[in-house]
Amino acid sequence: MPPIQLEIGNFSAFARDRWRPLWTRARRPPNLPLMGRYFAKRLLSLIVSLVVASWVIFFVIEIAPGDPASFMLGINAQPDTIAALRSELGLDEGKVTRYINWFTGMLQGDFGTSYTYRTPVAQMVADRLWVSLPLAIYALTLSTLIALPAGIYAAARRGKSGDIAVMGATQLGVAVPNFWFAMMLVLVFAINLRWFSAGGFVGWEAGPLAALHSLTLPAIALALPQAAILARVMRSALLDILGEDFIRTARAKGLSQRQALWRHGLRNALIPVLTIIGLQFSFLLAGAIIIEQVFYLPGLGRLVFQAISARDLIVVESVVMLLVFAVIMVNFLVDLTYALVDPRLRGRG
Amino acid sequence: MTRSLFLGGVLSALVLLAALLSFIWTPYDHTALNIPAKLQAPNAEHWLGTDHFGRDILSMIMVGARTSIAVALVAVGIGMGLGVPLGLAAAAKRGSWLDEGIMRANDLVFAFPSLVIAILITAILGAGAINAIIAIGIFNIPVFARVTRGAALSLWQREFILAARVAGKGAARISAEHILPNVANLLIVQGTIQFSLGILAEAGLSYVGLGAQPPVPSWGRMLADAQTMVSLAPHMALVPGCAIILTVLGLNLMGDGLRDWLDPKLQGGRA
Amino acid sequence: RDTVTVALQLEPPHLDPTSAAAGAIDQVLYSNVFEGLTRFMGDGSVVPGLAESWEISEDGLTYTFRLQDGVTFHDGTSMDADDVKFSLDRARAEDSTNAQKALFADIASVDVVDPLTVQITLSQPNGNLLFNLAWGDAVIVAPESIDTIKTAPVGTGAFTFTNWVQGDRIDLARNPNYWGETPALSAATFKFISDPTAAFAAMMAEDVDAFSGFPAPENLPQFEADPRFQVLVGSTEGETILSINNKQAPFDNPKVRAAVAHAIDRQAIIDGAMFGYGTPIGSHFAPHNPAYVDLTGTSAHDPEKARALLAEAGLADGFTTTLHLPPPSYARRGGEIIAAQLAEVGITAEIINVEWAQWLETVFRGKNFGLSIVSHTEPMDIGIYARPDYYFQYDNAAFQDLMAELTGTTDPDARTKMLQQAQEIIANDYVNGFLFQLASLSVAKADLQGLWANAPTQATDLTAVSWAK
Amino acid sequence: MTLLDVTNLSLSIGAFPILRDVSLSVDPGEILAITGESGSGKSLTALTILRLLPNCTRLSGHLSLEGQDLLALSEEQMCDLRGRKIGMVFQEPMTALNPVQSIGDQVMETILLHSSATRTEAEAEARSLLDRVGLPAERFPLSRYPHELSGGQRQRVVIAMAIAMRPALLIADEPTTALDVTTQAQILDLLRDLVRDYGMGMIIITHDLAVVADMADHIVVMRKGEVVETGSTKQLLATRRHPYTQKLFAASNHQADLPPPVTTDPQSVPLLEVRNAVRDYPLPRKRLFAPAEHMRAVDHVSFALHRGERLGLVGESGCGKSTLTRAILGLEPLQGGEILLDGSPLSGKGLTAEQRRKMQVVFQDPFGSFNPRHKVARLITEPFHGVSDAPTGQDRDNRVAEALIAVGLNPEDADRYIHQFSGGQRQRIAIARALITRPDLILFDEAVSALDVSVRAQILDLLAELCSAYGLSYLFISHDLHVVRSMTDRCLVMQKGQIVEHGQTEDLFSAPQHPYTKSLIAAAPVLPDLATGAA
Ligand SMILES: Nc1ncnc2c1ncn2[C@@H]1O[C@H](COP(=O)(O)OP(=O)(O)OP(=O)(O)O)[C@@H](O)[C@H]1O
Ligand SMILES: Nc1ncnc2c1ncn2[C@@H]1O[C@H](COP(=O)(O)OP(=O)(O)OP(=O)(O)O)[C@@H](O)[C@H]1O
Ligand SMILES: [Mg+2]
Ligand SMILES: [Mg+2]
Repeated sequence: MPPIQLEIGNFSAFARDRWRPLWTRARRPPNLPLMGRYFAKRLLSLIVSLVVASWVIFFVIEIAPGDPASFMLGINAQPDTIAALRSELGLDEGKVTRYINWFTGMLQGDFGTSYTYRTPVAQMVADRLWVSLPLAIYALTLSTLIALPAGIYAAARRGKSGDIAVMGATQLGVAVPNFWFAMMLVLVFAINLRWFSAGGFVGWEAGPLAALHSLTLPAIALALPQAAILARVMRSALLDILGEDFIRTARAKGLSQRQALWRHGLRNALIPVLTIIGLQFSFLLAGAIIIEQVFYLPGLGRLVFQAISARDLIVVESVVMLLVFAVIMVNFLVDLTYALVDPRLRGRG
Repeated sequence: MTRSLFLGGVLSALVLLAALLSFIWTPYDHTALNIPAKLQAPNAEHWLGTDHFGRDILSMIMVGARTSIAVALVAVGIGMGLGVPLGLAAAAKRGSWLDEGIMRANDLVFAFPSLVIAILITAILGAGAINAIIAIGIFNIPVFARVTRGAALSLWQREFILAARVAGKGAARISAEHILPNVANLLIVQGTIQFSLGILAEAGLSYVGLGAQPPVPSWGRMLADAQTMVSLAPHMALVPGCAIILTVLGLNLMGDGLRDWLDPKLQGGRA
Repeated sequence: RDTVTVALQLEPPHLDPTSAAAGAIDQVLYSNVFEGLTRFMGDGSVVPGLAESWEISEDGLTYTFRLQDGVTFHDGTSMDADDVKFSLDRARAEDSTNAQKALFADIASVDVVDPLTVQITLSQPNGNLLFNLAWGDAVIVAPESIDTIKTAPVGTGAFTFTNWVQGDRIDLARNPNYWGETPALSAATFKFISDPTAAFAAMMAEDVDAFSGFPAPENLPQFEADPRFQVLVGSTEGETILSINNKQAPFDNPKVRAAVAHAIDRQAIIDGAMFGYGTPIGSHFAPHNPAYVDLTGTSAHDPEKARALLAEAGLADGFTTTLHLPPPSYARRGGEIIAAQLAEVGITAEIINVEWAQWLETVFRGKNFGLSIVSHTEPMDIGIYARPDYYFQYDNAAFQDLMAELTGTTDPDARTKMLQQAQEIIANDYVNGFLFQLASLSVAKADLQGLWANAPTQATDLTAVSWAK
Repeated sequence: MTLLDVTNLSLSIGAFPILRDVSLSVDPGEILAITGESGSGKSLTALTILRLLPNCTRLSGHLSLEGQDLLALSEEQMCDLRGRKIGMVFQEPMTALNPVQSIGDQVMETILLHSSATRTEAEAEARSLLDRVGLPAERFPLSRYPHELSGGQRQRVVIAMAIAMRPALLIADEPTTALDVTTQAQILDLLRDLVRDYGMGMIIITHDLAVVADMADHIVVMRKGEVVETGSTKQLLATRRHPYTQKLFAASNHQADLPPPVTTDPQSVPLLEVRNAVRDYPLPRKRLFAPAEHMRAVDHVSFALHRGERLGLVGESGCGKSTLTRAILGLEPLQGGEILLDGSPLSGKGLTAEQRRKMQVVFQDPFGSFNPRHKVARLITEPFHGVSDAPTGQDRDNRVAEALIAVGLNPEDADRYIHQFSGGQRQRIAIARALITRPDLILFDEAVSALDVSVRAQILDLLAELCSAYGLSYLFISHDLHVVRSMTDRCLVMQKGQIVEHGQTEDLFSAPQHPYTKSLIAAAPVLPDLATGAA
């Protein structure tokens, strides 16, 4: 059968339904666990995940070859100097003791002291977060602002030239490596046009506008590939929803295609979109390493990168732990927002 | 959408062809340095120009395709090889501690920042193509486990599975005989997508110097080499960049096309 | 304008020059914030610093330093002989974490004669003492500030430390109470840009006024052609060598080492990896040093000879070894070229890219390598060839005796002769493949003046920097 | 004046003609039923009237509502008309409502869209509508969400939405197919009352001729996109001129020619005996540490089935019929009681190969019960798995051919894939799969529920033939009283996991004892006795 482009997708859903046994159709029970239990369970698995993650992180990172002390002291250092530094850094204690110290410290908000920088890790991370977090939020905002309208537009014009153009663009967006894109952005906008500085971060004390300005190119470099993904998700989620029976019901009430999409489609399509936004946020927080490198931003990613090469293990461990924590928390929050969007998850009892 | 399947297929085939051809022929020896001839723009002798060591970029792109394909392919292989059985097992024992354990472990892997871990892995094991494969492969496992489990769960609800159970077949046998062939389409589609992501990941790792090591050419490393020379010799950045984009584009289009073509939702009932 | 933004490639891990090897600390603080008794000048000469003058006893064992009067630390306390004693004793102490403890090895005691006079007694004569005291690792620090020195350094220099945004920049401000000549700049910012592309972009976009130690030589012609910029090319103390594991077979055979040396085409490496910047060397010695002898002929590029030597060593079919490459581009790029050149004579060098931490672990401490490429940036460091446990494991008693004798010699002519002899010994032994002297490459705005072109030590001395009117 | 007039309506989607020269008309206050087999174009006719069609369709003919030419209207004008002049109720109540909007909002939307009512007015109106369709305010406040309602209640909400503007025409496409018989009767009553109260015209689409006969003033019979017969209900039922109509009615009323039951000795060891079977499903805990609760799907069920006997099991959806089947097949453990096959108990670890050989099953879904990747031969020999003396080679092929011939297929069909067969043929293959081990007992779980009436009639005939040929014993599970009545000798009635009544089929249907059985039988629409008019 040749593919037929359908305006209201319910026909194919319809045709599909035919093959579903009549008597199982009526039984699609929500069967969703009750809210309280749901979140208690989520919370418990969140805690277990974090503890397991901390083991994995600590013991995997500790097997990395290389010694922070000899790295700091360079090639002319004498062995006794290195030993002195190792004991000063607390590196001569056993692994398990160090793990316990690290983990209990973290519970109290103390992430330890960086080996190389000799400053509290918590402080360093907090400083870096002032760059990474706004950057992630900025990029996410950009990507959402671009992607959602594009996805909605494409879904509304399914199969028409507008859809094909948007989808073509997203295919390209997905395929472009973001570091390469960043290189090109710098070449065009910083070096040739000189609209933006080539990188660096002026700091928030220079004023929010100046700070945002200096984050713009990196945010764009991060946002566009993400936007491409998000737009695709938005479109396909909407198309799935547009194929649902209740859209047909809405149309039969007298809503136009567009009204049905806005009033009934969007909110239902939001769940997959929220999931992706959550994933992207965590990705942006951690995944900006290369972009931070290209734009020499003092962000978290670069901190880990430097810490890994300096074998500043405690920093690596703490940042990775923080990132894992962030991902798990974001997922948890996304789950919570599901309940806002979808009453089926709210439950009564 | 046979159009995207066609376009994607052609692009992917081209890359594959270039990689295969490079085993028997490249315009120049891709390892031969010719420093006096460095940084030449594309010309009659060197169709895509030369790099900072005077190597022929076309030859490097061809051999680099080999690296990209090999790394991504093996990484997908690892992901499938481990992820699919895990997903099948989880679905077969739905709701059991095994299922719960596998899914939680999946979530955990997902929660780790992949790039940071990839950098760590290469820091621990040393940079190199093999370790890049491991780093990329690890993150493919949960993807395949999840996709397989999701599809398998709905298959386990189908009556033909019930029929097989009535015939007394065990979970392992049913998974192999009935579930696997029916999730194959989905896995092929996901495989193409992971494959393209693998190519991007390899490029990223090589770009930060953690992928394939010289003298094995790699697109990502070519980009890394090119980065300071963009303004001198833009072709050094444009050529590998376009190679990556076209390959990933091709694979994605192919994946999309395949998905439509093999639409799992339309299976089963339709001729 | 009286402020300047200077970019550097590496950010200091912390701000105590006396307890880490990181050259990045000196890059920012040397001479700007911290000063020693003596100091390096841009041309490499050693001149008085906080010590106004000194006397050396006949036997060369006692140095009496007369300190500058009226010097205060940035915290307002005065700098006197007690501080000098404290600083030097701290550096040489048992539990010291000074990365260059060897500099102070011959010091027997440091004594305060009066507030402005310090006497250093040596256990054996050391002709290098004044030179050693000029190092960044020998600067004078304020005892009261030791606890916070890593984040809030307090020195005596022309600039005071004001702010550090980790990962981004360090700010300095003019020290109004400076004992010497007041600097022209009222404030300075050091920005850290490790990525070479970003370095180029930042310079081009005029985000920074100067880049000291510009990491991408390929971009220099563009800056030279651009009237907005000037390019400063000088020399460094970095002898870039292909280090060879002298204890590992087949490199324990001098013929094999010679074959390696003859297989290398230095000019190709300088052109290919450094885009022409760098001076070929034939031994481990800086060409700008008066005692330098050009020995490049000893290991001229001659693949035929290399193959013949290999055949003589019984390795006509070549062999396989490893080539460990640390991150700098001279190593990574040079390594690719050397691997190709070695391949031509039948030696397969498997490239292993490593980070510094790994390099220190496997190559430097583990001595688990065949070949490696490193630039040895310590000034006057030919003495490392006298240390048989040093990572390339060269063990030559004659050379060791020569070095011991050199340390005890203060007569300049005798020293020159001995140094030349030393250069010849290691060149003829083909201890390592001697490649080139690393160039010091800096880019600055065209009207910025007073920057060091050469890099006798790692420093960005801003005291003489100013903007042309 | 006629309310809706459709003349010579033709429709094609892409290159496929779907509707050909369809003509029908509805008067105010009249109920028109459109009936016909699946795929005959009933739904598309309805959607065409609403003009909710795919883009690339070609439409010709005449379509007018209250004299207004619908085909001449723009999309905006159509939007204005839909919901206001024409209301529509769809088949699937579970998915017809937006899950994230409260029912009040969804009913109000129609009102707000088509009138100038304020929100408060609309709210009051929505409230009275819900009251009207039988969802009283105390139990169903406007703030309820669809997932908190049962299928029948949701269907009432959909109806409330459809009649909110008192449309002149109400179209109901299979409004009760997805519902239980008892609920179905209530919904049909409601629709009938509404039509009467508001003087609406209504088109009801259904494949259930009993419903048609019960409800409609006029009937339109469709087949392959064409109207084959139309007329007033009484007249059409009486005459049934067109052969297709005759066939359809004959099939609906089909009485399989079941051989007389084998008389069995009640003292002999029953082929299958179920004693006090209990099956609990754990429910999710309400609170983290609350004691686990259970849903009892099968509650102390006992019965026996003797060799040669044909036993029926009826009951509403969800009463536990399939659960019981699965327990008998050893697919799920029991929490109490035991099941004996030929006197030997089924172990908790599933059946032995021999027990499996003796007992086979045919499932409901002809499309889902085969692995689409295997060929027929492989599919139907699956029951041989683990059987020690399973035939091999030529023997096996012969058995396959034998089974296929027995169900009226060709031996060559063994080499084809399942998608190459129609639904009816698939169900034959499913029966062949059940027959191949020459079992003593076959369980039919809703084995004909998903089939079209005519196909269903064929399958029932096939079963009757097999009974005469092989003396089959089976347990026949269905919600369709008519089918159970015609296919079984003895019957069990199940309600909420319990057997509430059992007896000889004929007795049970003619003189039901238990109130539940009574209500089931009363709710099931029946075709009027057509014997007089039958050709
Ligand atoms: N979107 C579509 N594209 C192509 N063909 C379609 C489409 N929708 C329906 N059809 C075909 O049109 C014909 C009539 O379909 P329709 O849904 O009207 O049947 P029906 O009589 O309502 O059947 P049922 O009783 O199963 O609901 C069928 O053959 C069907 O396959
Ligand atoms: N796996 C399960 N977990 C929890 N409850 C279940 C499960 N399977 C079935 N149930 C519940 O057990 C009850 C009986 O289900 P069963 O499938 O046996 O009904 P049925 O009579 O076959 O209905 P139908 O006619 O719709 O097929 C229903 O309420 C159902 O929701
Ligand atoms: Mg229909
Ligand atoms: Mg059932």
